[in-house]
Amino acid sequence: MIETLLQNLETLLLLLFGVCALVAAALMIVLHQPMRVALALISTMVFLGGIYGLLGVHFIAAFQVLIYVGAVMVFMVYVIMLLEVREAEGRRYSGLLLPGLAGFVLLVGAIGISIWRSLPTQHETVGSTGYGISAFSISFLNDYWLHFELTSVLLLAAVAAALAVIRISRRADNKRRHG
Amino acid sequence: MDRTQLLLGLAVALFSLGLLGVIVRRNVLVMLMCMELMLNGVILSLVTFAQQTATTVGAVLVFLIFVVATAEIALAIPIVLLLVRDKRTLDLDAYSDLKG
Amino acid sequence: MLEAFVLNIVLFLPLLGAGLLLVSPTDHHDFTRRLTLGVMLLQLALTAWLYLRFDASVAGLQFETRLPWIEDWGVHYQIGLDGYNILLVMLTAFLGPLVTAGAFSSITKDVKLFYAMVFLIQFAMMGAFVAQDLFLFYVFWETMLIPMFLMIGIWGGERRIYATIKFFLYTAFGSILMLAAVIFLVYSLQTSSGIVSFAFADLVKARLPLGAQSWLLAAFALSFAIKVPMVPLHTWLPDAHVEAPTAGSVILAGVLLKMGTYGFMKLGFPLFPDATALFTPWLMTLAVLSIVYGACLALVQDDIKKIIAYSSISHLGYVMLGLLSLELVGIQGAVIQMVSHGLVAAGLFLMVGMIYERCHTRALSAYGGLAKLLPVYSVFFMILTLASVGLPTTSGFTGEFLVLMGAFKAAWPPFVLGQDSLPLVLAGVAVSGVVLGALYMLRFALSFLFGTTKAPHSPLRDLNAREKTILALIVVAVFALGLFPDEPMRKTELAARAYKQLVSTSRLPGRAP
Amino acid sequence: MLTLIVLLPLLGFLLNGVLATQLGGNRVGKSFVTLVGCGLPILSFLLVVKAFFELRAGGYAPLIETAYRWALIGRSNFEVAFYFDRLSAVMALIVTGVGSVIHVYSVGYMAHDKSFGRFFAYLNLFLFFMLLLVLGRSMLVMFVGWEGVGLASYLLIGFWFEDLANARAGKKAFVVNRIGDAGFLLGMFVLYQAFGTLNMDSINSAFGIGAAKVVPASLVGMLLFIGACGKSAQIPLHVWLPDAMAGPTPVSALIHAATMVTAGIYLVARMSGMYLHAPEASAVIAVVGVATAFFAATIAIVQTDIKKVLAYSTVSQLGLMFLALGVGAYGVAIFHVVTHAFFKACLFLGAGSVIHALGGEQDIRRMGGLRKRIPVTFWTFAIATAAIAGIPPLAGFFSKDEILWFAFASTRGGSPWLWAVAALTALMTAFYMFRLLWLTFLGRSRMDAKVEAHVHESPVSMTGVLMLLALLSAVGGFFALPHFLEPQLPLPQVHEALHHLEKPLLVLSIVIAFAGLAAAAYVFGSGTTRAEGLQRRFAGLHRWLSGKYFIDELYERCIGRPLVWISDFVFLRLGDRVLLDGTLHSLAAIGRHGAGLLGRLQTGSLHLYAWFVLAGIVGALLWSWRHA
Repeated sequence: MIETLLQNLETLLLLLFGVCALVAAALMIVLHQPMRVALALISTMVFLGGIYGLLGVHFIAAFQVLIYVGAVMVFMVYVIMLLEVREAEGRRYSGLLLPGLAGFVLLVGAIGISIWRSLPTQHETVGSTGYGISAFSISFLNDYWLHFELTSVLLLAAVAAALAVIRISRRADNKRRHG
Repeated sequence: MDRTQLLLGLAVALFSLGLLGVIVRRNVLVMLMCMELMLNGVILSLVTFAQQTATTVGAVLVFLIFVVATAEIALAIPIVLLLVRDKRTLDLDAYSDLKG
Repeated sequence: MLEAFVLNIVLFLPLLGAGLLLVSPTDHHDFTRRLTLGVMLLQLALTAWLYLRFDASVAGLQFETRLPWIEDWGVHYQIGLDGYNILLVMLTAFLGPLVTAGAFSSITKDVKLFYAMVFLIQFAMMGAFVAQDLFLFYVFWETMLIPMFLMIGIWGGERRIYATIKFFLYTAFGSILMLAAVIFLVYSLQTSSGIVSFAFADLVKARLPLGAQSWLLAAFALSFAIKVPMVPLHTWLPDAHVEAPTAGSVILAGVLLKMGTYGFMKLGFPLFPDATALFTPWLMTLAVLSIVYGACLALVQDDIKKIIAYSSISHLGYVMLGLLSLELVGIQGAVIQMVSHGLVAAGLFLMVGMIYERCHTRALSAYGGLAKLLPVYSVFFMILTLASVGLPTTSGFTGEFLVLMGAFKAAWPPFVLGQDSLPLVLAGVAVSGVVLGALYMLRFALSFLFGTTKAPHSPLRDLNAREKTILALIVVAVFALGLFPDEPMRKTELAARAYKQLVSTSRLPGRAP
Repeated sequence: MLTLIVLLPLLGFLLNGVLATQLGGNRVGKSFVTLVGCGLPILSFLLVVKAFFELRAGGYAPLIETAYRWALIGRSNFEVAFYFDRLSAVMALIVTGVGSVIHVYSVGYMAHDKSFGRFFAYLNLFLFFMLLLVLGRSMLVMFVGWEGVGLASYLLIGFWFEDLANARAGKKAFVVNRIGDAGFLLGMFVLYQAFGTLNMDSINSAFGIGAAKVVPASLVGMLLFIGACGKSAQIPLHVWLPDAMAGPTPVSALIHAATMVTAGIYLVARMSGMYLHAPEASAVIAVVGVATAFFAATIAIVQTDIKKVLAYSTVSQLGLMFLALGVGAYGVAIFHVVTHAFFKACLFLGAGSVIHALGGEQDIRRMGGLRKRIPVTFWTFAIATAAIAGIPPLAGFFSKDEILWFAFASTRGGSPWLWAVAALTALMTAFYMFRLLWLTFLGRSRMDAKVEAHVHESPVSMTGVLMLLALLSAVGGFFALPHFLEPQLPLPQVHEALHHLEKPLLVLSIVIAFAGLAAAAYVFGSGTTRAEGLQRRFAGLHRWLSGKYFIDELYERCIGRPLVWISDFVFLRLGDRVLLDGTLHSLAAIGRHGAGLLGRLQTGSLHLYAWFVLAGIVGALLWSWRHA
């Protein structure tokens, strides 16, 4: 009894988190202020983290919260504050609002139907066969070590590029100041 | 409607909303955030598939996406800063002369 | 064994030369020129030695080297000499030093780069001739394009960009179709016989169905016909010639155009004999059209380079006619005509270059009475003109005469039997090219050499020793081929027979061997 | 030895061509040029004489000498071989004999020309090729000579190339000859594919044993005759010969009267074994020959240039020779070739002497009264004129009479109307030749005073040659050449019924010759007033004749201009520029414009790009549904 209740509770929570994430995402489209948009995004991410937790992949949930919310979004919020953009100047939407919406509907429809048609009606329960971080780590470092190394190269490149951008901006500043 | 389909539907919705945001919003920072939203949709779908097939490859990909997202933001933000300094606005339309 | 080694050296010597230029000092132009000439002369000497060692009584490859290159695909580095290529290899080696020496005074910009390009072209041309593996051949075939493209593009005349792009697009278009055909051909050889090989000798054995042959031949023929060039795929040639520097024109007319006819002879027709039988009427019509069309156009040009360019189209039409006649006489004539055109057109372009260096114009109407101003130049010019006209005792006559004879011999029996009169009509029209040839070349000589003296720059200085030597060598070769063609034809006879055998074993009705 | 005969003039060409021109820096003087240029042809002549005696000693069995193998292809062996029989002996004697004396004459004639060495080099080159033509055993060797003499002719016509008209005349000669050569080639190809050889003796004997069924002899005959037409200036390819008079006069005598232009006759006679089996071709030859003879004679009547008169006279005489060939009298044609070589060479050299004396004047309306001033020239010229006019017993009489007789009575296509036209031609020949003699040498002088003061007799090297040739013109007819050649070139049968007419016709032809003389004496004997009167009365006819029937203009309109038009307009502008390059450029333009259109999509708006991404995803999904 309790098991079924728990099962149902889990599903219920999943639904709840999903709906919340969706609403927060929709809010991102309509809110004026970038800061509010950022907050909406953060909530979406947190809700998604919840979903991951429910699905049993806790380490990804942890990553989600740590890296995304903790690092990326903080950076973003910091920039928003730095630029002091309270009021988005002028209009909120671009000229492509209607084509965009139409495309959106089409896209959702198309992918939805694709999913509907392609999924076999198997009733395996998601999350029943979860795996832990150890399995993940072992596979990562055994089978995917090359990818791992490549990510480090990518990060290195990103750092170098960011440095270059900063140098360009500094040079531009100097020029503006002297010229 | 089982959970897999539910989660995939959510992933699609997030991805599509993110793309919609990139298309319709004018503010560069908001667009960047919408791109993050798209990535989140993709991550969700990957996690779902990984769970369904009980393999680790999905998780590995998710991890890679995190890294890419971080790198992307680390580069995008300075660029936006540069642009704002040059154009004095966050409105994307002002940057259209970047096409060369 | 030694000979095979020497052949490899002959092939790679230009590459070595280019390497030497790479490390040699940039500003010592004279050193660069002499180095290039030296390497070219060495190549010529080695080739001549090979030519003498070549055994005319052996059918098939001689001095062969065969090393695995890409083993999974059955690609080999396979080179060798046979009756098909021996004369053309000799021609290439012969023209190398002449081109080099001819450019001594005309090229003053980026001398080192220029000679590096000459080396590269020489390497690629030599390679395309000696290659006995389709993959290797294709690699060389494509390699040729790049230095030529650069040569026209860097050292060319005013409209060089237009000309070079036109040249490149035309040839690259043909090449890509050929590549597709090559892949398909090897693939179908694999499926039919299980052999994975690009070697000519293996590919010849694959007998494809007629439909496939037709498509493949069409692809090959397009590529080769552009190179030849046959009407109506010729319009790149006059532009390329006009804009190219002298050395470029000489290489283009002397050797590069023969790639097309050589390709037809070595690959196109023997690989697809049934389709060849099917296409022969069309190709023959185009060949004769080229003869007449080129001659007519040469008749109304004012640019002296264009006259020679269009005459090339006409002359190479004879080669095609001879190859298609499938008569031993015609095939031998076609080979001789290839070499002859290589010599004569090269000589004429060199002479145009010499006068252009002195007067800086190519307009025919700007000249007149040069025979009085430049007597020695005029003598050489007249000889080459007459060779181009095909006057007996010159090489042009040997080629044209044998080709027409072969075409006629092939065309007569079907006409008498009432089967087909088209070949006879075509042969008849081709004979009219003899008259047209005289008409345009003498018109050229008339307003160039004779009449009241007129030149954009006077006084003009006559040929110097270097120029005289170059031209004298060509003239000697022209007469040697006209008076004593037997010796070279001995070397090609077995190949001509083999070609005839391969192509005429068609299963189509009406062309029984 | 035969090889040596051929090679000696070539040696002369090489020596003089290299050493005595600017090619080798003018290393040698005139005496060397003279020695080499005249000595080698004379040596060659002596060798021919020696060869002739050898031939006779061998009972006239042909001498064959193979020089080397030109090419061996399959089973066909192309050899450079020489063949010396009665026919080629006669021709070789004429070529080297007349050639040598004309060389000697040229020494005086060209003495003041700055290109003395070049001239002799060309003359020797001509002899070399002409000997190849005459002595070649294979048609291939003959063709080499055939084209080669064309080349020498081209070079010599345009010898004074500073004047564009001369060079243009050379080009015209070469191109017209080439048209004939194309016919020669075709005929040669047909023979080759039938017999697998080009040796003329083999071909003739093959026809002799009934090969006529294998190959249509008349077709080959026609094709070869096209070649002969080109070389021997027969209608319709006669237009080049009058223009060829632009060359130095010894050239006109040697090439365009005595030797080269008779190559066509030699060809037909040489291939007589085949022509015997080609009655249709023979008929065509006869008709073309007689028509050429007649029309050329009419033109010659009104020409005013001394060399042009002789040129048309040559064309006319060549026509008569073809008439003889056409009716099967090959030996007679060769006989006329020989006598014609003597008197026409004499006439041309005499004309050269006149021109030399007058300092370049060639218009007979500005001559007259030269008889006393240059007597040797006059007398030799008069003898040759009488010879060509057919006054007995000079050379021309015999050969011309035989032609007329066979044209009348031969069983191989002789007919009275052929005779009638030929006789009319003979009448006109006598008339215009005596007109020439009268206007040039007799009557009052019409020269400018300055020219008149300059008149002088030519040096002995020239007059000696004139006298020698005049002598030959006088007695040449007594060599019974047709009978000498008969074993090789049998004379045709004569209609028995007509045999009794031979004597009356002989008398008639003598009458004709004197009638021509009388008419000329009547018209021109007393000044030019009567001639002018005639010219006024027949003004239209005169315009046609002096315009040479406007054949040149016709060719220019019907062939020359259309060819250039087609080349320029249809092929170059329409074909190359519009169709081919146009297609190419429009393809390129499509590419460029397409790129421009696509380029407009790059607006710089990221929103639009993102929308494209969206559309792309939707499109890809829809596409995947179809191909699932």
